[in-house]
Amino acid sequence: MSRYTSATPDDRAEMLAAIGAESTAELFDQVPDELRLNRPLDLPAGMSEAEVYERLAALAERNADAEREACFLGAGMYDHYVPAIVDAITQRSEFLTPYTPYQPEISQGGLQAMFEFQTMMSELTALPVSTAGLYEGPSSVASAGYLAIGATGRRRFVVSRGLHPHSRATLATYSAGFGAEIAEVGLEDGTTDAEALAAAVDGETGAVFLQSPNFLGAVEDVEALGAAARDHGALLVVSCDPMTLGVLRPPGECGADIALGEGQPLGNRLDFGGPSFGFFCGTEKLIRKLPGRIAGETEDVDGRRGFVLALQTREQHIRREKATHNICTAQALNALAATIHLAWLGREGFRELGELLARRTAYARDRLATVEGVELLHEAPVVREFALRLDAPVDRVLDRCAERGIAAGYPLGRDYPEHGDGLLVAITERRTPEQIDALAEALGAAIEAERGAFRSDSGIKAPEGVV
Amino acid sequence: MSRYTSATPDDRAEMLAAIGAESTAELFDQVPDELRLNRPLDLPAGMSEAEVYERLAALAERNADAEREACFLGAGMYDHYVPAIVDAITQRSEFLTPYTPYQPEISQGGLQAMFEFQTMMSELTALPVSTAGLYEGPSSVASAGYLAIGATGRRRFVVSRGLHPHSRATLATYSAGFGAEIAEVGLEDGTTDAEALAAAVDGETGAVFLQSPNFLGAVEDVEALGAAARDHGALLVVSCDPMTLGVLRPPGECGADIALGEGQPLGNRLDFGGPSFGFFCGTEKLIRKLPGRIAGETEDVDGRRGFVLALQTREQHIRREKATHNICTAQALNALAATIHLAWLGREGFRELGELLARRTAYARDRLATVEGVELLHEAPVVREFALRLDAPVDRVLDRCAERGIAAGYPLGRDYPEHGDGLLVAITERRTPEQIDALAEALGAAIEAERGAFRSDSGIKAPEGVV
Amino acid sequence: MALTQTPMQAEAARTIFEKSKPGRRAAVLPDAGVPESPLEELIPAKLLREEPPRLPEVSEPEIVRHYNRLSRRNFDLDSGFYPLGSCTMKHNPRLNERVAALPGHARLHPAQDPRRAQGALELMWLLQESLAEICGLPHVSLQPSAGSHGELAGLLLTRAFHADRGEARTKVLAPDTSHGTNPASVTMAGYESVKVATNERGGVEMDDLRAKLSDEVACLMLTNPNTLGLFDENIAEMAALIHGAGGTLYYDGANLNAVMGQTRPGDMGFDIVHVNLHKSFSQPHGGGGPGAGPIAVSERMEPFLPCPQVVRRAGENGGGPFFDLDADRPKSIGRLRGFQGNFGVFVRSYAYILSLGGDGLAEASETAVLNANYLKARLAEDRAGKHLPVAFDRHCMHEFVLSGKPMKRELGIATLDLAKRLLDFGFHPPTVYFPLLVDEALMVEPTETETKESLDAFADAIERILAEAEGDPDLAKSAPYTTPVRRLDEVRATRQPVVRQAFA
Amino acid sequence: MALTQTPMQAEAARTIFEKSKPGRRAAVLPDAGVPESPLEELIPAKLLREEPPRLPEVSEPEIVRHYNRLSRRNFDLDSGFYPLGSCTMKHNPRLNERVAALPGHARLHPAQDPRRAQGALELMWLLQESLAEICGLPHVSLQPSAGSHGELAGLLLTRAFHADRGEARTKVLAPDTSHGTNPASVTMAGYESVKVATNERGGVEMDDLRAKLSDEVACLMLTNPNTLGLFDENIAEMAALIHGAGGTLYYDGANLNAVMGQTRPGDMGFDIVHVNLHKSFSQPHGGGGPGAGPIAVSERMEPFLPCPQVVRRAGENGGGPFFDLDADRPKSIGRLRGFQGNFGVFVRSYAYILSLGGDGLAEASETAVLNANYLKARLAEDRAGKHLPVAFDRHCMHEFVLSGKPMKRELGIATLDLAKRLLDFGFHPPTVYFPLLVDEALMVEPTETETKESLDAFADAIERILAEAEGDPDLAKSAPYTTPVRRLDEVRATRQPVVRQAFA
Ligand SMILES: Cc1ncc(COP(=O)(O)O)c(C=O)c1O
Ligand SMILES: Cc1ncc(COP(=O)(O)O)c(C=O)c1O
Repeated sequence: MSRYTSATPDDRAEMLAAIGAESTAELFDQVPDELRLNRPLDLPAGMSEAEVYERLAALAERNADAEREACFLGAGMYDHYVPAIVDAITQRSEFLTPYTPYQPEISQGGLQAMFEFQTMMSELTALPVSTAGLYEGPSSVASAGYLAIGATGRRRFVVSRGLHPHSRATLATYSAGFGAEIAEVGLEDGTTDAEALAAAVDGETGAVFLQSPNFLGAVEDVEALGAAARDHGALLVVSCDPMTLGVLRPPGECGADIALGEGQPLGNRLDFGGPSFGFFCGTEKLIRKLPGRIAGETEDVDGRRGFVLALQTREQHIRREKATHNICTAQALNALAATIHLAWLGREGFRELGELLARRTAYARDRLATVEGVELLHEAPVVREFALRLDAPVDRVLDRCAERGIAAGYPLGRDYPEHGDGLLVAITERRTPEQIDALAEALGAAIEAERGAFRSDSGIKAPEGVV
Repeated sequence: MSRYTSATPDDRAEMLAAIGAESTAELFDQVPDELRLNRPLDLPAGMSEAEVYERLAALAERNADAEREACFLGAGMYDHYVPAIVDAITQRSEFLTPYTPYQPEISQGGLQAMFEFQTMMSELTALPVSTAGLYEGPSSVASAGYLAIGATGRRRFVVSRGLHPHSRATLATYSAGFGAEIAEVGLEDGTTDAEALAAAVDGETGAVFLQSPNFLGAVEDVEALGAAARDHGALLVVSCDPMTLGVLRPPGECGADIALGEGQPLGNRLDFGGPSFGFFCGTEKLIRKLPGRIAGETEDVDGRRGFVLALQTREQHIRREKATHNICTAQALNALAATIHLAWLGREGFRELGELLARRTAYARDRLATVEGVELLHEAPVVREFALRLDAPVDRVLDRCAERGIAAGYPLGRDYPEHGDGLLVAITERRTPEQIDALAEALGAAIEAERGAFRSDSGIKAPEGVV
Repeated sequence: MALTQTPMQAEAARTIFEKSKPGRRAAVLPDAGVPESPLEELIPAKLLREEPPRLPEVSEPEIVRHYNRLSRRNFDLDSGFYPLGSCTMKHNPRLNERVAALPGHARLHPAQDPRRAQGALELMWLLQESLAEICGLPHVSLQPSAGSHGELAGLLLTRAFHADRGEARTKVLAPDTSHGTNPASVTMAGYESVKVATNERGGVEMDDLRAKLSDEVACLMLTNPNTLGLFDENIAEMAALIHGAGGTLYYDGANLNAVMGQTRPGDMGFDIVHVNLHKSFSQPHGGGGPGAGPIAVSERMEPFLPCPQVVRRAGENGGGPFFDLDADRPKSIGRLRGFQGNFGVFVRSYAYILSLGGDGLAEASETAVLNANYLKARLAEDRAGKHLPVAFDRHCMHEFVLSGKPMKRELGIATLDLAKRLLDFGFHPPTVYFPLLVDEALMVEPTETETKESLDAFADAIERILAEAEGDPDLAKSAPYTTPVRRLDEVRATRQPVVRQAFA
Repeated sequence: MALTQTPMQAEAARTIFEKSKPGRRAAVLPDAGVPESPLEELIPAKLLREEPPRLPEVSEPEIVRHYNRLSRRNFDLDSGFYPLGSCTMKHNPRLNERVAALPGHARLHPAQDPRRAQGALELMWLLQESLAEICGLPHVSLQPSAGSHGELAGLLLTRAFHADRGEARTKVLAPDTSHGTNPASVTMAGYESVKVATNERGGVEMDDLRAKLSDEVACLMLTNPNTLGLFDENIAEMAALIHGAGGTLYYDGANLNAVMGQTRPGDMGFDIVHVNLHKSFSQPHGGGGPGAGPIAVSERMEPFLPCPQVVRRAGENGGGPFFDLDADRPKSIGRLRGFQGNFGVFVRSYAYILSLGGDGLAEASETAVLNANYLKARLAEDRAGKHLPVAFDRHCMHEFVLSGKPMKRELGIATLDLAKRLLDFGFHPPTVYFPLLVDEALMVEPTETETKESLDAFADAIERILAEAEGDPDLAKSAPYTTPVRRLDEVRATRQPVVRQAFA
């Protein structure tokens, strides 16, 4: 008997008798012989629970996680503190183990939580309608592209280079499928080049994609940039970091038709990138075009308030090839985590946290800019992440910082060849002023050491992008 | 507003108005002025959740726990694997947060779990009645002393030196209160000196205390030793390691009147010594003299099966000074953990685990006995723990092993001056043959190094007990 | 005292917003520890928010109670039998939750340098290898976030594959029994969806397939066993046909739980498979996710796999192997999402694979098939056999489909009524009204982790409901009675959608 | 359809043994990896067990379902208001569970060398220091496992203290309002228990106290506020009296939640205090434990504290301090239990103290007193005020006691009936029939973590129940109706005890 099953030999015999089969093998007769595997799978033998634990713990041990390093990595996912009640509640089997709430009478817990989630995201973004969530950030951006085609009939997107590189890449991947062309608009001193954007948008443009704060951490003037979209009847799609929406003007107040983004900062752990969730909010006009589940309020036959999956006529299980999206299993539990986290932060706490981040970020930016060999990559306003230029090879500086137990940031050269010397530094409430000071010291020491190494071996050419 | 409270300034005003008080200070008027603290407590200011987490994690970091070391420490608490379902279930608020089940109609979950626990412990010990559990092992031994006085009217205990030193010490502490005298019987080649025991028990003896396996790991012949108690009308109290009862003859079959012990090995983590639980089982005759809670089956007014706290007339809240014991809050959640662990092991798994321990223990004992400078402290049968003699200072050997990430065992000299060279080595299913081999190697190397150090510095006298 | 409503029904639903009171809070935040300069000095005022979002103001104890009580308004797999067809509601081991929560996994930043994330990358690589072996296909991408994402990935791979050959095909075939995500993904990938008919044995109607094949067809999407729970014996021939026509063969892996270690999609001739880790590989469903939908592909599809790909490189200087993220894949379709996929799900599913091992997986499928056939046999007895015949009467694989048509005609209760009445008996109903092909369909998937006793209890409940209905069909038609709310007005929720809290 | 029973009532209780089936199992164990010699070769046959204990044979999914469903048959603090007097059912922060579960705490062996357990010992030392400050007494032992264990410890200390002076005293005084553990501990410690009367203000009757004092009296045990929730203003005088008579003054700290940061037992003159960490310091009650009952003592009691004691020693060579276990305490009463105490509880309570800080603790007590007085005021209104008068009418501290005597006389329902009817309203009833002094007592302790709304809802429910009872007292007398089982036959459970499963 394998773990987790319970059919004893007696059970099997009784069950086969009831079926009228000699053996379970007979049940597989429908599989043609030549297709049968007829050998054991080439996988290790099953292990006891303790052994599996040890094996996985040994793998985990080989990762430098944020419990061990002071983590200044960001780039869309952030090492925020997830309050203990989030785990306690999301690990309750009643939330952890059910399927999508197809039977609303016995799924009110999940459905009401979705409704609360939608309200919170709608409040954060200042847009009237929120879905119950999509997979994650970048694919939500791509989903907005699909929506824009359906809503406008146009197959051309204008995209800021400040949009997360993963979002741009995912939009491109999807566009190859549903058929759309993408024009990219560059950045000027950290923010989207407004003139170039205005020039790029035309009557064929279905959507304009912005991100604020953008990938370099700069807060964009979404309202001003969005004018081009409005003028040409294109949708304005704004990707945002939900954790900044306690202090930044929300997309809905800046003319966005769609606000979306990566939900991880809200109550979800890093998990090497997932699972998290994508949030997706829109205007009233778009309500029947939105992707994914939406919970709605209604009444039961006795007049009791209740919640159901609303507007299912948009969805694949009803509309099949005419659905607004193909999504089925989404990220309900992750959205629940966000809901609990936001309730825990509350109206005041959420704003305070945003302010805390903005202030520590300002401190860190100032502090790091004083380090010899470090300068700001741009001067645009920032609230939780900012970009530097290092006067030494970034990867080697990162290695040296790692030796001190600091993940100093994200090397911009991975995605922006023009910023091979760029380092993106993210701040959360877990990054204390002391850690920021330690980072400053580590960066300074690393740069100095690298310059020394460079000078002492003049045969090596400075890597590209480093002067 | 402090964390976890919710009275807003408005709430406070409304509440004070309803009370008819000007301020909360007024409510404290009943406390005479000269007794008021009138200054803040001299404690650090409150911290955010993330800060508390970091602070506690930093403390935890400074402990060498069994996640980091191969832990051969035992002496009553063992590094068994606690299956994940134990945590998942015991952390459900429905089990975690209620009080003792005084209102049975809304406490059926906890009460039925107690009933199941009692059945399991009764099965393990082969005694017909089990309580719902006491604090932990040694104080349960002391409680048996209290019971014996009540049951026999005699105030003299005969105690094997194989009984856990903490149990002997606790029994002595309690005896100073309720008034009893203790005679200790020594060990011979690892087990209780049968003749000396027979000689020590007399018509004034209220109880004879044995432990099997005893503190040196040796399995006692409880039945044979118990004859002296039977002959003189004393209660036979047997402390045992529940994890061995899948293979060892249970106390109830050996004539024990009471079987008790430390419950930690069943489903409870090490926790630096607690919380765990003490189990306490007895004969039918003793049912109205037992200490602590006992759940019993009954029916409700509609004839439905249900469970209640039974035999409450033994307890302090009913009988006050005449109660069989003073215990109130016990260790219900820890007993639940044991119940789940035992259900998970099941009839077959529990025996298999006992056999696994016995076999690995035999392997380890043989393996370590081959190490130069190591010999067996006794040759008596063992099933999960055994005692060695080291030909080098034990503490220094332990330090050297710790440097290799091995907690090699328990230095017997802490409690047995006659075994200053003794080392007690415990085995669990987490201690793999590879770890045992590594221990052998580490011990060998450490002893050799210590002998070298000793030889090279002949000014230092060999510590007592080391040749 | 006669009760008119259960205690839960007596408790009206109140949202967390309705429990909010100004000035309450749960979170206490750390001091910034840096100068408290006014925000306007840091960020231009026009970029700042004026009014904070109206998040609830509640204390921590209230939050815990609120969601705790809400949770009890859910039915869940850990409380009862959940034979939801096509969803593989198997046991969710808590071990998996434990290992996923280890800080080395849970707090690992996705942008960590691969050299400092070797454990995570090795785990992903091991999972890829395991899935490749189970699927019988050599290459795996873990990136897709769920089954439908995997479908989209597979169709984009197909497009890239054909484009690479200079072909532009426009149609994708799928049986009329296919899951809704299949045609939805087809449209999303820019193809036209074409239905293929089902034959009298529940398999693909081969003549119809042949008729619809052409050089416009990019792909044939199947699941085998199909959504009727039946294995299509003609699979080898179908593979030959679609390959002959230049198309790819896609395997919707939602039903993989029937065949692990028994037969492999790759051996059947499939080019692309998606695997729902949240079905066969025990990731909890979370009330609608998260999941993950890795794809396994044949050699010819490999160049097009998404970026980045987890690869194992030979170690330097004779050291151990090095695990890396490979983004240098010129023919790749590119990214499907951010970072590396739902890693937390990978940890759980890999723990599951390690726990069961190869034999355990094979036995899981075998037992899933045994359980399904047993329950089918039990439901062929007595009233169920009469009113709820199985749609295609032969041995099933891991699930089977009944038709409620006779029941509706004979007893006057629809499949929906039966489903709702089952709620009062403490069961989650089967999937209803899918597949579309079967009138009044009930799709039952017990999974291997259920006991014979729970299958028997379910069959008994169906029998009792049908017996009840013979006497009084209204009992089912007005069910459920005991659930926190009773039948809900779903039409209104779509016609006049209220999708968020209104504030005064 | 009219319901006659709730869904939970319809589900008959079945034990895990009744779900057992031969051959089922959950655990898979590792291979021994060593020679599989027969057990008889390792251990003499006469020492071996013949038949394994009849543990249940069940699969893991069944275990999870069983205990999950069982759990729903419990009412808990995270689901509703729990004003159980004397029990301090305050919020149990999940942060505390998180930090207690860190492997550095949870997997630390208690016999680990102190040099390799510095974090744990420092934590214990810090907790000792914190409790000392809160209690106003300089020395703390964390060893006792709960309140009653602390009482026993305190009495044994008292005995050792007197023995050290060559005295042998025989009596311990405690008010008639004292908790049952007090006299039970007195007997267990070998003393005779003597009751002291209560005066008309709810405090100790000073004349009676004076009359009972003598050189035979070892100790006076009090709690202040006492179990009526009232602060005894004569405490300083009582302290002088008992000290004058050569006795010790013991503080039952179960009610410490009223006074943290407001007034301190040490400053009142107490020699020994036990602290219930599972009350004031937020350790969850676990359905009856675990808890911990550290004691704080005055200078003169210090030599007698249990062994070992956690101490801070100056560091060697100018290093940081070293934390150690000190067992070299010649006058110590010795051990009260194994190892160092309920460390896991210490972690939780220390986390709680860190979270609140000094001010937070003071505010917690202040709010606890505010909440209690508010609820008392609400219950002085309308019908409750008439039928359920407060036993002693003055400001209370963190709890208060009502008398159901008029209710019983006027409405014909007893306190027990009211309590049972409250269950139908979703509340845990107050403590009933304690303290014994008050006829038909109801002891109400709301704690500081409750909202005004929940206090109001509770008061409203009492009002409704009393109104109901005016019309139909049988409604309360036959309550509850909606609980998983209804009133249970407790007499039978004592007369014919069935305390374990019977096997066929
Ligand atoms: C047959 C089938 N295909 C595809 C899917 C879609 O999978 P997912 O929900 O993971 O997107 C499902 C899920 O219900 C399914 O049952
Ligand atoms: C006043 C009082 N004293 C003592 C105790 C005993 O405490 P414990 O249950 O921790 O042993 C209690 C607990 O209910 C109590 O309320």
